[in-house]
Amino acid sequence: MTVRVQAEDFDIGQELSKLRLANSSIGALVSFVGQVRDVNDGDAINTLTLEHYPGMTQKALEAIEIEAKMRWNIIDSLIVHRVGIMQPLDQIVLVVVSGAHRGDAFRACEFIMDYLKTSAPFWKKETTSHGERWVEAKISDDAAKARWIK
Amino acid sequence: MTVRVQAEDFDIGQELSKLRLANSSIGALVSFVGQVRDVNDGDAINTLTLEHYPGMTQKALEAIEIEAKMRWNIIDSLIVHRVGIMQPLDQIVLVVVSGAHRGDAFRACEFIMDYLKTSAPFWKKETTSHGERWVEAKISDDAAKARWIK
Amino acid sequence: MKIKVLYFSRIKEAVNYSTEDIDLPAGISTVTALKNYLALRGDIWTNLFNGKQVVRAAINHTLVDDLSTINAGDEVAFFPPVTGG
Amino acid sequence: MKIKVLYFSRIKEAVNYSTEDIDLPAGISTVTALKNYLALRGDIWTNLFNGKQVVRAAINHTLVDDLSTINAGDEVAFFPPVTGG
Repeated sequence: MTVRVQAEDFDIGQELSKLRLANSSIGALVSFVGQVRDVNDGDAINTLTLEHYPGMTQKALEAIEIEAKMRWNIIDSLIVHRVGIMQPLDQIVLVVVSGAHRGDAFRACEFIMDYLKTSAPFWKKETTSHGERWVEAKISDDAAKARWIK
Repeated sequence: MTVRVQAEDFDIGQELSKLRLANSSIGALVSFVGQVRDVNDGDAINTLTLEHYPGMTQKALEAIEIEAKMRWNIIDSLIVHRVGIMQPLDQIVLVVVSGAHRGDAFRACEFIMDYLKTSAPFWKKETTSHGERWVEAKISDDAAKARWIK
Repeated sequence: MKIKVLYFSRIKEAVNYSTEDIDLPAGISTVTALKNYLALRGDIWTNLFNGKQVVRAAINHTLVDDLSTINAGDEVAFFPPVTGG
Repeated sequence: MKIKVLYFSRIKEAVNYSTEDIDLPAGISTVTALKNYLALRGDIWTNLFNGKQVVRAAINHTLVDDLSTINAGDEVAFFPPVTGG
């Protein structure tokens, strides 16, 4: 299980290969990539800035990975989350989960994303032609997380 | 929507980038990679041969993509499935789904895999130290597909 | 009526060829009827098509169930449950 | 007791700084009590911490709810609902 928070972009193919080739009992890899969209709430996006809480981020993401590993039969997981200034079509986040079989890998990958969206200390600020604004948290993200609560 | 059935390996990073950069309203990409495991049913696997029904495969996979696109709000999808002889750690299949938001992309990607496993005309034959054997279809795959039946 | 029949995977290996042209007698017009007709060939054919093994069918490249109708010129394929992915 | 308080995102911008050391009076020992204490500063502080806005809290890098206890030396962070991913 690995967590990286970084300003630099990441190479999905390279990250996936590393996980994939690390264990020959892996039969399934599910991955999620989030990217900056060109329009949000009806406005064209110029830049997106990701702020985070450096002391807490790593710990929060690791806790999510541990929870996923306890809930499902998976082999490994990776979270890479970027911070700093980005533009439309830039990659923001990568989550990869490997396992023997696909069901648990799908479940764990979506779980990690739903928790990351609601529990990891990141905040997005957009610049549009109207100026800067902080992105509001979405009710739909809380609902997505609530599905997993036992 | 794209389907490719091929003997050659594929480059996940390249395939994902192509989909990702094609449309700046994409916010989420979910992908699945299946690879050959080193052990199946307790025996070490030397090779895995994928046979298919050439006249039907492309059509069956395209029908699955169309169904996914009708059921969920997704932007694009890609299925690459290899045929021929493979070895442990080789990639067998890639499914990528892009969309504005993650929920529908997760759902559509898993749907495509579940239908591919039960409706696309591929058959696996393994060689182990005991010789050759055809891989049996799994009840769990039928159950996975049944979840989606409306 | 004349049809083309294809076999795949372990069924192809069992019958030892992959395709044949068959001129069906009148009255053989569904997948079940064709399976029963093939089972009459005896031996391995009986084993495969007497209904004790799961044999899936496609007509003209579409998965069908056993009640489906076969028409002249159709390509009918028989194979075990699929195991791709 | 002495604690460290951190602010992030729009809360940091509103109060115009990101961190401060506070020596809490006796009796202020939960997140809610600390929020109420900060709200007494008036103006923007009242706006932020009077309970009308959702302000999340973490103690020592763990998300907590408002009933959680604060101890001497803790790092308490306040921020709006998170929006990463």
